[in-house]
Formats: sequence, C-alpha cells, structure tokens
Amino acid sequence: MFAIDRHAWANRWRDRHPGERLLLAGGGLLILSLLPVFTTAPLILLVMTIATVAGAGIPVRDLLAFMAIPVGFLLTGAPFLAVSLDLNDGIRLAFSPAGAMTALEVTLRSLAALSCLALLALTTPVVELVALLRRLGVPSAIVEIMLLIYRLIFLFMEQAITGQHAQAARQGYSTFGRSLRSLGQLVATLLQRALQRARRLETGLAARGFEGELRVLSPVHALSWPRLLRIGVLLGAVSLLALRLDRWLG
Amino acid sequence: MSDPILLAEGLEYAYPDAVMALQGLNLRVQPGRRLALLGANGSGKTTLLLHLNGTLRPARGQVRLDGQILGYDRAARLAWRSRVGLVLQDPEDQLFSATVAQDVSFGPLNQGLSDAEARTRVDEALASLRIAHLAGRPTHALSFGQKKRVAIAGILAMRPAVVILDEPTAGLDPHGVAHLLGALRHLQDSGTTLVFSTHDVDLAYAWADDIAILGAGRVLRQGTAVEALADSNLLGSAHLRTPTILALATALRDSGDLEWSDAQPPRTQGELVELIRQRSVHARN
Amino acid sequence: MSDPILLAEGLEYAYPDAVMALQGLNLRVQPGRRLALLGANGSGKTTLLLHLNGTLRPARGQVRLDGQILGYDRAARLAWRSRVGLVLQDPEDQLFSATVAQDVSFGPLNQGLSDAEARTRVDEALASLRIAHLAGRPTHALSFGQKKRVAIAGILAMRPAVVILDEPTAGLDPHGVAHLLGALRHLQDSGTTLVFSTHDVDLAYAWADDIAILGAGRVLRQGTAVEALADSNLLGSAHLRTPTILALATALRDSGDLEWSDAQPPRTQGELVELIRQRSVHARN
Amino acid sequence: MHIMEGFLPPIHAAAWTAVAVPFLVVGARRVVTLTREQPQTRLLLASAGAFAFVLSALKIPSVTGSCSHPTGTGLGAILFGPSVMAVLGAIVLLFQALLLAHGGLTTLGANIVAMAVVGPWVAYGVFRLTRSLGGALTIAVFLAAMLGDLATYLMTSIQLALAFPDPTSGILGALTKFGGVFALTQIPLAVIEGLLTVIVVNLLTQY
Repeated sequence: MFAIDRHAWANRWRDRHPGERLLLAGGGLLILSLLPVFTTAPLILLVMTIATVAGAGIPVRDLLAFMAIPVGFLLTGAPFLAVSLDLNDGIRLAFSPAGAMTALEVTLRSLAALSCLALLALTTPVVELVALLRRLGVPSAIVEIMLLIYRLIFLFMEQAITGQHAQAARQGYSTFGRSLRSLGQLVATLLQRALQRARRLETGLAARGFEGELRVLSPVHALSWPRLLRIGVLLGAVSLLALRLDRWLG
Repeated sequence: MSDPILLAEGLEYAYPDAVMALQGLNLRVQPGRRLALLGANGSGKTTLLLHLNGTLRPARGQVRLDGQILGYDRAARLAWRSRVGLVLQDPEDQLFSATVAQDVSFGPLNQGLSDAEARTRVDEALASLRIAHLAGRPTHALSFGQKKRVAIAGILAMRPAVVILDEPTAGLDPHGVAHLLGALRHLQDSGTTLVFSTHDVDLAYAWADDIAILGAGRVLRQGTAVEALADSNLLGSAHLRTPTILALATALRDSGDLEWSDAQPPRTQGELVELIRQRSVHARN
Repeated sequence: MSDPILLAEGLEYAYPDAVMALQGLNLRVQPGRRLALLGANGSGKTTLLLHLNGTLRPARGQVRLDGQILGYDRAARLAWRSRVGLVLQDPEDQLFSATVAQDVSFGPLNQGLSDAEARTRVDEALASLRIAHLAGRPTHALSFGQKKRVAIAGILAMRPAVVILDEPTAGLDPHGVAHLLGALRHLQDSGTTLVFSTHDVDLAYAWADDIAILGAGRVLRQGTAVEALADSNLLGSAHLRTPTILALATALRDSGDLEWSDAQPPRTQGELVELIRQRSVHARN
Repeated sequence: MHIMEGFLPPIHAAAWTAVAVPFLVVGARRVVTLTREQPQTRLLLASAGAFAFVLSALKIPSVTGSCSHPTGTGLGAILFGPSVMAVLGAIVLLFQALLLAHGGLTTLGANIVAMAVVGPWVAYGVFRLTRSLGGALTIAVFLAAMLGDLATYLMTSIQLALAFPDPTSGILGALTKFGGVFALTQIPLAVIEGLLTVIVVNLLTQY
C-alpha cells in the first residue's frame, strides 16, 4: 500500500539490527544540528544517499519519489524566507540578502535531514523502531497501542479506498457539495467500522488467551559491534571533514 | 458477433507498492449477455473491474465504451459511470446511509435527479430485486444477503447499461445465491449487460453466457462458457478446476452412459439429472 | 460411540438487540473426528462456535469439555481456550501483530510459555501448515489465503485438542481450498478434533465425518455425513440443498446406471467418476 | 500542513520537543491508567489512532479544486478528550513521517505541539464552552472543528515566525507573512473541516 513500507520490509539490510540504522540516521541528524550547515549538509546528503542506494539497495527512483513531496514544500516555503516584509510604511515586500542566506541554509539543512529520514524510513519497518521505544522507557501499553495502530492502518486504509471507489461509482464526487457529503458519510462509516473492528479483534484475540497485554516474541537481530563501530567512524569522519572544510572556506 | 459494449485493450496497471496487477489485458463485453470473469485470488479480477468503470486509470492501454475511447477527466468519468455501474464485493464498503431507501437514493440524487424522480428510481430498483419491503429499514440491521441486494439496488437505481459485480455470490448460502441469481436474470431480461467476477467455476459454468479466464493479470482465454472451460490444463494453470457437472457429464459420456453434443453440454445439476432420467426412460422403452 | 470431547446441552442465547440466536441447542463433538456445522446465514453457527470456546456465555444450558461443566471465571476460560481453539472467519479479526512469527507467538506466550518454547511452537505451527517461509513477512502484505493460514497457525501454536473453524474455506479459490483442507487433514491425523461451520453443502458432504444441520438456533439433525444429508426436505427447510454429488449419484442409481450402498455413497467428484469408470469396465467385460 | 524534516533551526526543534514532552507524559499516564482499568481500551484507542491516520490520508475536496486533508483534530478531541489525543496525535505524526514522509523526526516536537496539543485543546475548549453557553450541538461541533483547525495553523505560523523572524520587521512581520499565506488557504479549509465534522457527528448521532 505504501511504497516506503514495502522497501522497509524488503531491502538488503532487512535482517540487520534496526539500532544500526538508527545510529546512522540519528547520528547524521545530530551532527547536522551541531556543526556548520553549509559544509555538513552536502556531506550528509551525499553519505546518506550513497548508503540508501548503494548500501540498502533502494532504487534511486524510489528515493527521489520519497523526497518529492517534502521538496515541493521546501520550494514553496523557502522563498518566503528570502523576502522581507516592511510594516512601517504600509506593507512592502522586498528581497532580503540576509533572508536569502537563511533560505539557502534551511534548504540545505532540510535536504540533508530528509536524506537521513529517507535512509531510516526506507530501510527499517516502523514496528522495529517502535519496539526500540520500549527500551527508552515508553510504557508498554503505549508501545502496544502503537504496534496495533500500525497493523490497523493498512486495514482501515483499504476500507477507506474501497469506500471511496464505491461512492465514486455512484457519482458521489460529482460536485463540491456532494463530495463533502460523501466524505462525511465515508468518515462516519469508517469510524463505526473501526470501532466494530476493535470489538471483533477483542473476540479474536480472546480466543488466543488475550488478557490485556499484547506480548509477542521480538525478532532476533543481533547488534553487530563492528558495524556500529564503522558507522561511528564514518560519522566522525564526516564531522571532521565538515569542520575542516568550514575552516578552509573561512 | 455484435459490437462489444465494453472493450479493454492492452491494459497495464501496477499498484503504488509496485505490485503488477494487470499485464496487457484484453477483454470484450458483448451487450445483453452475462460475462463471468473467472480467476483465482490475486489474478487481477477486482483491478480489472475498477478499470471497466473508470475508477482506476491504466498505465498503458485503454477502455472503450460503445466503441469510444474513454477519457479520465471529471465529466468523462461521470458519464462513464452513468453507463457502467459497479457493485463491490463487500456490501459494508458501499452502504453509507441510515436507511435502505436513503442509501439507494444516493446515486440518482448525485446524478442530479429531482427528489421525486429519485424516489421513483428507488422504488423501481428495490422492486426489481424484490426487496421493496426493506425500504424503511435501517441498513445496519440487515442480514448479509439483504445488504448485498441493497448494494446492487443502489447501482440499479442509476439505470446503467452495464452492471459489473465483484464476487456477487461470495458469502451467500445456497438459498441466498438462488435468490440473487433470479434477480440478476430478471435484470438481464430487461436488457442490462452483466459482468461478474468469481472464482467459483461451478457458478460460472452454470450461469454465464461467456467466460473470460484470468491469470496473472491477463485474460488467458475468452469465449462462450463451454469453449472457455474445455481445457482442463489451462484451468489448472490458472489455479482453477473443471466444473463438477462438466466433469461428471464427460465421465458419463466417456463410459458410454450418456450422449450429449459439445455445443450443448448439461450445465446444471438439474439438466444432468434430467439427461440421466431421459436416457433411462429411453432404455426402458 | 466414544465419550464426546465437547457437549453442548440446551444452549439458549440472545444478543443484546434481542435477536434470539440459540434456542435450546444440543450438540456432541466426538474426539478425533471432523464435524461440520452446516447451516444457512443467520442459523446461529457463529454464535454456537463462540459458545464452544467460552467466549459467549449461554443464558440457559451448558457446555461440557471432557464431561466437565465449564465455568466462566478467568482461570476457567483460559484453561478452556487452551484446549479449544477458535479460528474466526475473517483473519483480520485475529491477526494483530506486524509479522507472522510475532503474531503466532501471541497465544503460546499468553499460555505462560518461555520465549524459547514459544519459538518452537511458532516454528512447529507454521511448518504444519506449510507456511514456514512466511515467518518474517509483514502480516499486512499477505494474500487472503495466507492470512487465513497464519490465523490458523496462531491457534495451532497453542496446541489445542479441538480446533474450531468458522467458515474456513470462505473466500478461498479452488486451489486455496485444496491447500487448506490438506493442512487440516494433516492436523486431524495428528489427533486433533476439528469442528467447522459452513453453508457449503458440497464441502460438508465431501469432507466431514459428522454433520450437524443447524436451523433457527437449533441442531435439526446430527449424524454421520451420509445420515445427516439424507433428508432433502429437511435440507430445504434449513435453506440448504442436497449436495451435487449425492444428488447425481442418487439419480444414477435410480436410473439403474450405478450401484452403491447407502452406507458408502460416493462423496467426491473423484469417487463418483471412479464408480462410473469401474461400471463401464465391468459392463464391457 | 506539517513542518518538514530539517526545516526548523536545531535550537527551535529541541525547544518545541521539550514543550511537547510534558503533554505527552500526562497523556501517556492517562492512557496507562485507562488500559489498566480496562485492558480492551488498547484495542479501542488503537482503532481510533489508526482511524486518525487514515483520515489524514483522505483527500478532501476544496473550493479551489486543489486537495487538502482533514486533520480530524476536532473530531478526536470531542470523542476522546484532548489529553489522550496528544498521545494518539503524536503517534500518528510519527507514523506519517516514517510511512509517508510527511513531517519529520526533528520537527516532530513542533508538529505535536501544533497538531496534537494546541488544536485538540482549542477544539475541546470551544466545544465545552459553546455547549455550556447553551449552543446547539451542531454549532459547537462546527466551531470546535473549525477553530481547532485554525489554531493548529496559527500555531504553525507562530513556530515558523519565531524561527525565521523577518529581517526588517522581526517576528511580528514574519507572523504576518506566514499567517497571511495560511489565512488565504486555510480559512476555507477550516470551514470545510468544520462542515465535514458536523456531517460526521450528525450521522454518528443518527444511528
């Protein structure tokens, strides 16, 4: 249903411990936050893209598809930063060199951060990341709810799409007013079906001994210390290079 | 052979998660006939149906309605759907209103008909499916079989020339199936073209005029019901099987017990039993 | 007749909206056999199944497991569900976890098994349904037939003595049905008692050892498959029909073409074809 | 309109995360209590959360012909209360980032504050206030959903203004700039969301 999810379950790193990718992407985001953007961002973008495409084997086309929507947001949002608004003398818009610098900085940082997000999202099933939250002290009830939400999303999504198809087949979206009405009916129906599903799931799980907790076996992915070390070295090298370039550029 | 009312040419379609659903599919729907799309789970039946009423747009290929290539702008889709109605498999997916009459009026009102006209259409559609007595009932209190019929009525009320049904008999008990097929036959008698998908080979053999066998996103064979089901190897490769009545009739012919022509094999339990009875009467005389 | 493993006595049950679902129902389940609960939509099949594993509590009557009347406190229900597993019709109602192996581990962990034991149970259950290759796959990406099998594996992993299945073949294509029945036969060979509900008379006749015919919240008749299906009037009043193979075999016997004893009528297409072949060989000799 | 990954300066991203945390902790405590009292609440809340995600993926028709997405903030706050919505909203935002690339991880805190805290609390407050003043259910629902929606976008504008003050006119100027753009596009959408929520609640009470 979601292209991102499909890759997350089927990429070259599928059987590796999610902590490794979390370190790579999270470390990338961290040094991006701490070090000078103009030299760090291009390096992060480069490293993450290579890791995603050459490492995890995600097709370039799909990586670009991932970036497309947020980049669209960036292209419409960033120019606003380059424009200044003068309120003293009526309302006057003007190009601002300082604003343009900010816009460039934001664009670079966003692209680099996006590449980190892409690496993580395209290579790691959401549920494996959620399972890590338990270790961070998130209550198990919350984690269980998150895992259930993940499962139910696909179910409800399909119902929503099918429901819209059914309404479209009966001209439910022929005018604006009818579209609104159809959508309202769809949402109300989906909500009721969602609540029904919760009740039926309760019966189904009761048959399997459900007493409140949703305990399941966790997948066994061994954490590879050599790989963690290599990721650490890579991030360190990126940091050093970024700092060196920054000093060199003055 | 008359001109097809619907024609699918070289349809290709992949879902957003890259699952290829249709891979160069060709299909012709003859006006006024019952066409079964017979295929195993995952063979692309539902995806094809969604193309036939313009819900999904093929990556390659095209659909023709009355010979015209169909467009996908809003106006074209609206006109298309007034001619081609689609009933989905699960009635829960298509009933949105509190009462039966309200729900059935959804399509006609969306077509821009007046309240009075819509009311006439609702009465007509409910009557033709013999569920006029359900009009005032709340939809959520209906039985599964009733919901199925109400969902069909919702499409009929738009008076489409072609009605497409996804697995219309799925989940119905023998009584419910007989009831539904009776209503559909009545519909065909009034000139409506019927297309339905199923994985039930016995149903397709007993009930369809024409059959298209689907496998892996293609139509593997299309012809009259008898022609399409003749090749048991093809059926096996499509994860299907020979219909029970056809298999037994063939065994009885092979054993010399029965005679029937390839053009008119027995297609229902009733026909086969009748054939057996006639033969024994002959034998006795 | 051996002692029943499950026994329902005089069950009465009404849903909160006052629909009477069971009205004094009696049923006996013999150990090690396949029992089909055959009934039309709305005959009370699912409600009965939910009583057999203690999910619903009858207003009157009782359920015995191994001769013991069952209680409804927490401990009793847990013990009950460890002995009697229930597989619902819609696998989506029973699968909640992201991956197959995780999902199947839920029951064993609830039974208090260690992680290592649970892992063994998971492997075993997946292997017995021939879906070991699915272990690491995300649940939501499975086909319908695969989901059905995973839902069954989730119950098998708890090693119940009785497995109850609600409409196990609903929605499956011929290939999927054959696959599932093969897996269930394998399960029965290892000593598990099987109870399944269906409205498919052909399936019940071909596949069940015993059949209980349900109508209006009662068991109208229970006996071996052949006994239970002998009365076509009863079947008609229960909104069912005579199985195709039985009807044809009877017609062929009436016409003098075939001979078979009431104790062992042909029950599958294969058996009937074989009978026809043998007879024609005899006739030729 | 989620703030995308990396858009906010790191200090701002961290600060908004710090603001979001207390609301999440309180909401999480509430969820834990609810699930302890009634274990099945897990399934109910999960269904509500998944529903909210799906709602945000549905396209709503807009007058201009372009599409936007219902936030469901008002509906959720009315049905489940704002503290639980903070948790469900946060989960939905995390899943949107990871499954749809909407929003991001560094901007998660800021988005939670706008969409899962401010929106629901405003919606809930408006709903209670209107009801206590004797307003009809329909009016209360409409105002709650519409103002909850607007509050979300206003909060997002404030977050952007604080992060990117205008070189000439400062934070106020930036707020005018971002707020002005949002006002043009979001006021009609907020009205639509209000209407939609009214339709939904009417249908729900009808059954």
